[in-house]
Amino acid sequence: MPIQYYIYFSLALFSIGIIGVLTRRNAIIVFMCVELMLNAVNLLLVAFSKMHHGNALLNNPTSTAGVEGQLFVFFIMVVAAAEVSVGLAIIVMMYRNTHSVDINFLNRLKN
Amino acid sequence: MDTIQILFFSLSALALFSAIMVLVSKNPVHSVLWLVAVFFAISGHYILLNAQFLAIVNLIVYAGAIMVLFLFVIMLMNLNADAEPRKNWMMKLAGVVSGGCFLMVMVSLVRQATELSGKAALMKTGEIGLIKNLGKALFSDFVIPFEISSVLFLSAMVGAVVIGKKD
Amino acid sequence: MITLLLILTPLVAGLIAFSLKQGSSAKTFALLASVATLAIALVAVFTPGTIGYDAAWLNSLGSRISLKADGMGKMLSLLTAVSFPIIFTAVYNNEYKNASSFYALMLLSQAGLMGVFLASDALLFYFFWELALIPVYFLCSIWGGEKRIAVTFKFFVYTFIGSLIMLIGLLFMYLNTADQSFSLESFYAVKLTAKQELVMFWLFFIAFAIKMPIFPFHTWQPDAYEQSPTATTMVMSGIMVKMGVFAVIRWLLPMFPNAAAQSANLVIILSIIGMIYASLIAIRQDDIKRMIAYSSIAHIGLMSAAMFTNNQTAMDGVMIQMFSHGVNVIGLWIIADLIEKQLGTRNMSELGGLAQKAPVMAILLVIMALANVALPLTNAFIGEFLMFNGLFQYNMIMAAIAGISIILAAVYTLNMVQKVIYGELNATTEKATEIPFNIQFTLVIIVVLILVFGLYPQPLLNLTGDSVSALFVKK
Amino acid sequence: MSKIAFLVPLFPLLGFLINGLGRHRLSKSAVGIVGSGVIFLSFLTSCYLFGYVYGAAANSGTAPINSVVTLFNFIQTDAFTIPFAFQVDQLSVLFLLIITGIGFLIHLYSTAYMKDEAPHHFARYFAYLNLFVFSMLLLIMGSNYVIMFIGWEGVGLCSYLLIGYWFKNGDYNYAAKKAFIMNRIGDLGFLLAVFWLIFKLGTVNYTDVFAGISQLSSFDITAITTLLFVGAMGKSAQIPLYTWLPDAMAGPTPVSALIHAATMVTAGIYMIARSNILFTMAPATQTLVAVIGLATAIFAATIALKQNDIKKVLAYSTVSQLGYMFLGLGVGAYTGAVFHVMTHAFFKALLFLGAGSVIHAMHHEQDIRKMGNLKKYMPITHITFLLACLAIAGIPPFSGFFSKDEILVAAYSSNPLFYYIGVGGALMTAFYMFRLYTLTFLGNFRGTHEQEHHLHESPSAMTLPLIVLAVLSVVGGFIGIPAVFAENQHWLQNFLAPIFAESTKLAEAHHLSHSQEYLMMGIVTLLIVLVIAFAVKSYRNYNNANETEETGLGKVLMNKWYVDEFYNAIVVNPLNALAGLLKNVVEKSGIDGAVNGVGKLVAYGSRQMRLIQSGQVASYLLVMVLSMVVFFIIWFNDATIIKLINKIF
Amino acid sequence: MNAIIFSAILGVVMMFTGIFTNKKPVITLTAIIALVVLLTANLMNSYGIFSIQIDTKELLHFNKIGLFFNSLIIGATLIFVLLSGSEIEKLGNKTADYYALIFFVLCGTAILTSYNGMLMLFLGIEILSIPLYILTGSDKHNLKSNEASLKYFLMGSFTTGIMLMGIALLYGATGTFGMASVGTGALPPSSGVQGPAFLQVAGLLLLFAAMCFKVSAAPFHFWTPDVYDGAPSVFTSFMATIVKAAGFFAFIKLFSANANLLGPTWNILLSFVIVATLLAGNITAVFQRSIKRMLAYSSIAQAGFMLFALYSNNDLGTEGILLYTVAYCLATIGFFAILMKVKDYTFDGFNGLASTQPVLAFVATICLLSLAGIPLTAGFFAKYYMLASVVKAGGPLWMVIVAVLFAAVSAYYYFKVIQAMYFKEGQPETSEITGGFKFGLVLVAAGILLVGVLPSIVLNWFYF
Repeated sequence: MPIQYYIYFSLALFSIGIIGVLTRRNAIIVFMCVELMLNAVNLLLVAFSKMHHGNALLNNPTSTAGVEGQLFVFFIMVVAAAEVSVGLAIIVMMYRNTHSVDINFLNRLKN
Repeated sequence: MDTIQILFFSLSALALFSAIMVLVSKNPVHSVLWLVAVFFAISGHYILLNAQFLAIVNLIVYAGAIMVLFLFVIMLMNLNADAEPRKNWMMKLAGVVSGGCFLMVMVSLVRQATELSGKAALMKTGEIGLIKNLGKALFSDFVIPFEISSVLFLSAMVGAVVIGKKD
Repeated sequence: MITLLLILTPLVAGLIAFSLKQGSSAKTFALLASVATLAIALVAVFTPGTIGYDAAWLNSLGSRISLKADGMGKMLSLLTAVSFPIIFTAVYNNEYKNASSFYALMLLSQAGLMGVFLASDALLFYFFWELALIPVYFLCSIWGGEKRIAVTFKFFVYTFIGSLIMLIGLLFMYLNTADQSFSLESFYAVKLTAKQELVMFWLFFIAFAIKMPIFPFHTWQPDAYEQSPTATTMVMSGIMVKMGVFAVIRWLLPMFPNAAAQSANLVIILSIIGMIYASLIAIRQDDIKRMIAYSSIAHIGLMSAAMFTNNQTAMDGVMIQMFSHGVNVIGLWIIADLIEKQLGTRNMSELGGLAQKAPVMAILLVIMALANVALPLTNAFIGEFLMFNGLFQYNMIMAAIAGISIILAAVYTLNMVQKVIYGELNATTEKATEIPFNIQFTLVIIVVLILVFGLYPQPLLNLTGDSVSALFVKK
Repeated sequence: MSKIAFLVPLFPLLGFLINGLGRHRLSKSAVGIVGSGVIFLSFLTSCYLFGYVYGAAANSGTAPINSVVTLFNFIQTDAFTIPFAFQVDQLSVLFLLIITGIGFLIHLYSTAYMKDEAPHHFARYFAYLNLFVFSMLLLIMGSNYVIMFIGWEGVGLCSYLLIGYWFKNGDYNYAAKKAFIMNRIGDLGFLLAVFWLIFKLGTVNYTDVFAGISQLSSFDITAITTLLFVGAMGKSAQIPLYTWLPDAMAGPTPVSALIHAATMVTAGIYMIARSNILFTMAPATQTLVAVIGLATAIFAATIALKQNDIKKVLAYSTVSQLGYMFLGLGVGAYTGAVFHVMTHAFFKALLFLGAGSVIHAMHHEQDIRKMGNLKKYMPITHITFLLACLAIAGIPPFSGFFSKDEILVAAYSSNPLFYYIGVGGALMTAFYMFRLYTLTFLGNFRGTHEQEHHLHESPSAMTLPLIVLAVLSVVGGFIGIPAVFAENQHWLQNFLAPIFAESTKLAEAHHLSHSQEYLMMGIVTLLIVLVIAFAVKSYRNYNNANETEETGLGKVLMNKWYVDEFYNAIVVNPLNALAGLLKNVVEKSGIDGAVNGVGKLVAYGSRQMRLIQSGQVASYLLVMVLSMVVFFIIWFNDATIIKLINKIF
Repeated sequence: MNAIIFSAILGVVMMFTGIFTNKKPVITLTAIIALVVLLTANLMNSYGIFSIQIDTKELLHFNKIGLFFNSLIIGATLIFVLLSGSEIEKLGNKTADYYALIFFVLCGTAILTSYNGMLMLFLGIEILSIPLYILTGSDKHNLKSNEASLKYFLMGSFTTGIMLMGIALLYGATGTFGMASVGTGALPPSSGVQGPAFLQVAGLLLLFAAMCFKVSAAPFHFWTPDVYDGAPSVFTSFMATIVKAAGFFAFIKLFSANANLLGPTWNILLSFVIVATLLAGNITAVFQRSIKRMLAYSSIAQAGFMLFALYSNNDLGTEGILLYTVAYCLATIGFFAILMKVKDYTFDGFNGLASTQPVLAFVATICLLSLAGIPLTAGFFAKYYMLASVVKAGGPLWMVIVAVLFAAVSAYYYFKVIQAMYFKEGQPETSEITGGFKFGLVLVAAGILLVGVLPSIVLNWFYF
């Protein structure tokens, strides 16, 4: 597959994630959109890793080029998991205090 | 158009559609479910790219663990469609427009990127996505970050306890 | 070593004064310390030749603790050293809350001023420049008048902007020195392109112009003088404004002779506008302090114009005038303070007839007023004569226009004299009494200085002659 | 032995210090003795110097006596040196004599005139007087323009102090201030001339300046002399800077005498006479001097015609007489001008002291309409006053005749028109002086009964100076007998010849034929006598009752041509308005406003900026995303942007 | 490596301390000891006396500057705990956990000072950030704290997404996650020197934006005021100084290697960011009524100055950022320590502090003077080096002048506090102040002054 396709696709997903973050007001959905962005990045990384791997293979059949890209994805997932646990804890804490997860209500702090 | 292409486009279409549905669904539970659909589609992509390990992990960690956690929280809070407050059209429009701008700029950029011409992702073949290879790399070259991510988890754990625990 | 002592004595004394519990002992201590400084300054003045001190400081930066007292430096440290005992004596009767802090800050500002006048290292100079400012800021803000906070802050921000802009200039110069050093000589030796020189000139000049102050950077000054406690006002107008003048002569002119020559016309025109402008405003001032403040702006305007005429006589005049103006204006402030303390007003229209109640003060005030209008045989005449002479040789028309300020000076000064000491007594001035002895003493010293240097200015001219000729030999 | 010259100003200075510092301790008589005594000592020293100069002059022939006594270097710079030095020569000793001599008489007179003052004020008064004389002596004796300038400003200061002597009175203070400031305007001119000299010649010493005159271009000379003349205008009360002098009447009367007769106003004459060579080489300035002098002579005379204050009349008369002196200077009759200074010093001092005597007797009533018939009560005053009037009117053989005649004759040879106008002025002088005389001493007494009851002749300390001055007024003219009467008998001219030698050489001499001169003298004298007779007749039976409101020109004259009002309208008020504008508008709203505006702008910006901080996560993120988009746009259009940046900075 | 290992282990130790004891002072004491151990370990590492050597496969690279900087950070944390430890104790009963999180943050900073590739950068930043989300929200019943925490978390994770996208694009363009992926060949299209590397540029810009967010540079600074304001003061102090400094170090390290290859557009972009940061920080700070919020804005403003080091990218800049870190950390930690003792955080709350608490007022003044960059304080040399580095790098003079003018504006709000303390009347309420605390403050002030007079003591140490 031409790499551009993957890039376009990932960017599209990424942008949808951004749009979601910008438009939704439910903190959980916003957070989900962030996860969407991360997944777009993951896919892109895998695609690139395969691209570099493919290029490297042309010169050196035993090349493992591109493995770091996939490992990076792995670490992203690790981090995402950690973030989710903390993030959901924060959202729950917020909900306990305000009984709302609307981020537009978060405006005690301003100016 | 060969099978891979068909699969690629249909998976992409599914992913994009599901992603948009994540945004537009009023009910948070639906959003979660659409997101799971996205993850499945992406896992499909991984399989296409022969990144089997990641495909599995994606399903287990994301679609399985994380999304369940989300769902769990949403259900805990008993959020439903009515919980979503009144819309702010201006804000939404601005969000869509700026997100669109971002996409447009990036896409036009990639279109100009002549260095990418002729480059392609290796489909179906390639060993690096296999568990064996990844594991080898992970425990040799990437052992430091692997160990260090334990600190991350530790802090997340402590954090979840500190924040989540009622006192 | 003497130069170092000149700075250290007030500095250490200031730090000690902070710790003194009783205000009265701080007062005495400060007076003694300032007298000690005066003694050191006298030693310095009578030591022939340029004296200095040099020690390592920031080697990696190329900055040293390097002090140098040539004629001008000696003269200004003498002015500083003379002024402080006078000021302390004059305010001896005043009760300040937290007196020990007050006197400590005063001494610190003296240390800063001394440092400015003696530093021959640009970074050190900059340090002292600020060190002189900060204590004064606190002095004015804590012990000042009603509107003190806003006014002093304006003063502070104004000068702070100036010094920051100067800092850029210092940096640029430093990075262009051959040996990456802050020393005066290295700075003099920097070679810049014409455009760079011009930009640097203005960076430095703005800082100094704010300090002096030159029209149109002067608006902090009347407010600050009005609101500050008078002791501080004396320091500000008597000595601090000389920092700007001094800095121009010590740093600006030798560093950027070409740019100075190029910009001389503009600077001189600004100065002259300022002179006339300030004089006219002084005519309409009813507040005695503000009047003195504007009069001071006019006088400084002449100095700044004279500095840029590139004329040796004018520079001699500036030297003399720095000293004279410092002494004279302190005298005027002492009287202004006294009147305000005694009668509770500074409005000239509410005063009158003080000559009947306080004849000694009246006489002394008249003499100082005469010095303010630069009457011959007062010290100010010598300076103004030489400066106008230089200005005349630079440009006759400008000199003639600037000369109008001589007339205007007579107008506002005599107005002041008339309104304050002449005329009939009124309800306000009825309760006036003769000035206390310590103030008489200080004023008499000032008057003696006025007259002695008015009749025989040669010692001062000889003292500063080397600085002036060095300035012109260099060119 | 001119080394003792420094004593001349030193004595008055000592007197000033003793009286000034000891004013609370010394008794009045001590003060009087010290005050007058020091002047007398000065006078004696001056006499000695005069003798010395006279003797030396006799030995050296026509060469100037150049005896410069340097005390120390006043200002010494690399560019020039200004010595504190005195010059003793014919011109200065002559003035010394006038100043110390008449000054002494005035001091003496003051001891009686001011005896009602409190002791310390009395001492203050004498201190000022001494200082005045000191300043004037410095002015005269200085051997360079800067020392002259010291005295020049010094007399300005002393006039300020003395005019405002009664400092409780606001009007007096105003007058004092006015005198000082108007003088300062002139001083500025003087100062600029000094700078010009330094600029071109690098020296201000008379000898060096006159020697180096060839290095000056004619423009330089014209400019320098014009500027010097501006200085003289201020000091010697010429148009347009004369208005301070009449107002200076606010001071005690002896002070007026001192200012008008011996000191201060003659400074301008002295200065021009001293710089005669410069003026001679600047014909344009000379014409200016002559025209201004003449105009002042006439102008002031017209005003004097209608004044009712005894001192005001005398004051305008002084302005007018000074005009004559400048006319003399302008037409090159330097000796004549100096001569007139001298004779004028005699009779004007006499007139003022006489007036003082009258005022003293009248208990500070100065309005001549309320006097009359004083000759009955004050015979000595009357006689001496009459003699002075005759002298000033120019009746031969009184002193005024000789000096004025000399000037007028010189004016005629320069330009007959000057002569005719000058004669017109002389006639007016005769008229107003005798109007004054008549109203004061003749007719009926028009004051209150109480005043009449107290009328008395003044004490001898006052009358003695009157008598001395009267004698001088009568005979003083004989030191300058014109050539028409006796060839080469003009003692003064011969004495001063060395001073004016250069000028005389340069100026082409016009000589009138003797017959023509006799004719002119005769006609003028006749006319003056007629005018006097007319004046006496007109005012002999003056009565307050039949006084009518002045109209037309009379009113204008009474109001002094509205010059003060005119000055107020074109200089003082606009300046005040400008100052007010600057203070209240430009400074407050303009410059300070701009400074504060920056502060306000920051505060305003702060208020607006913090609104961006809306607290909404979505909007924060929106800005971030948009910024990234902008980053991309900047990066990929960098060429355009760089060009733009370069254009701006 | 010492620092990373020790901080991780000591973090766990702190967790367990909470299990063994409930006495908060003991916990704090343990933390102090642990910090001293950590500092010693790091110092030993930098002097090569006792350093654990692990083959990091070039993922981490330890150099002198990094180790030295890490020491500074740990030292600052030590001072922070010494001065403000008592404040941490006041926050709930999870003191030990907070300290544990602080140690994890230090682990993150240790990684950030030694990372040698995108992976470790990413992990470092996450290890740094996640504990901070928690610390921000640690005042659980305070809605402001909750809000700050959630805002910080949402924006932080969004930025993580942006950053990852940037890294991904860089990886796509260069095929590596190493430091070389930044810069090489990333010349702007106009330069014409090398073929356009669009992907790399795109990645770079996204990474740049993400890093700007972390150091709160405009226009990515919006989180800063809200989060700093909402977070418990004691952690604001921690975040604003230690964490931020580490972020800066990482930022500069990231872009300094190849920044000179980036060309003029890079400079323009950077100067815009700098000016915008100075503007946003300084101008907005002027109007604040709460000192804490003012400090948040001022920290943005300070970041603007620190960005100069990025711009100049020379020796002076590196020295400057070290000095700036020292000066800024000392002053801010000191001032926050005082702020926390005062009940009312508004300017009026400080009225008359000089008369009731002269020592506090004096030290606060020194801190504020240092923040404003007045000579004789450390802050002067910090700003001095920054300006000097830019001038030396030939940066545009207008930018320097703008910076200087904003420094003058900053004097306005800093001096407002001084004015309140010294020139206004009032009876500020303060919590109990111990002699030890005062002593610590005085030491901080002395340190500020000492560095202000002799900055070489810091720099010489840096050069050994």
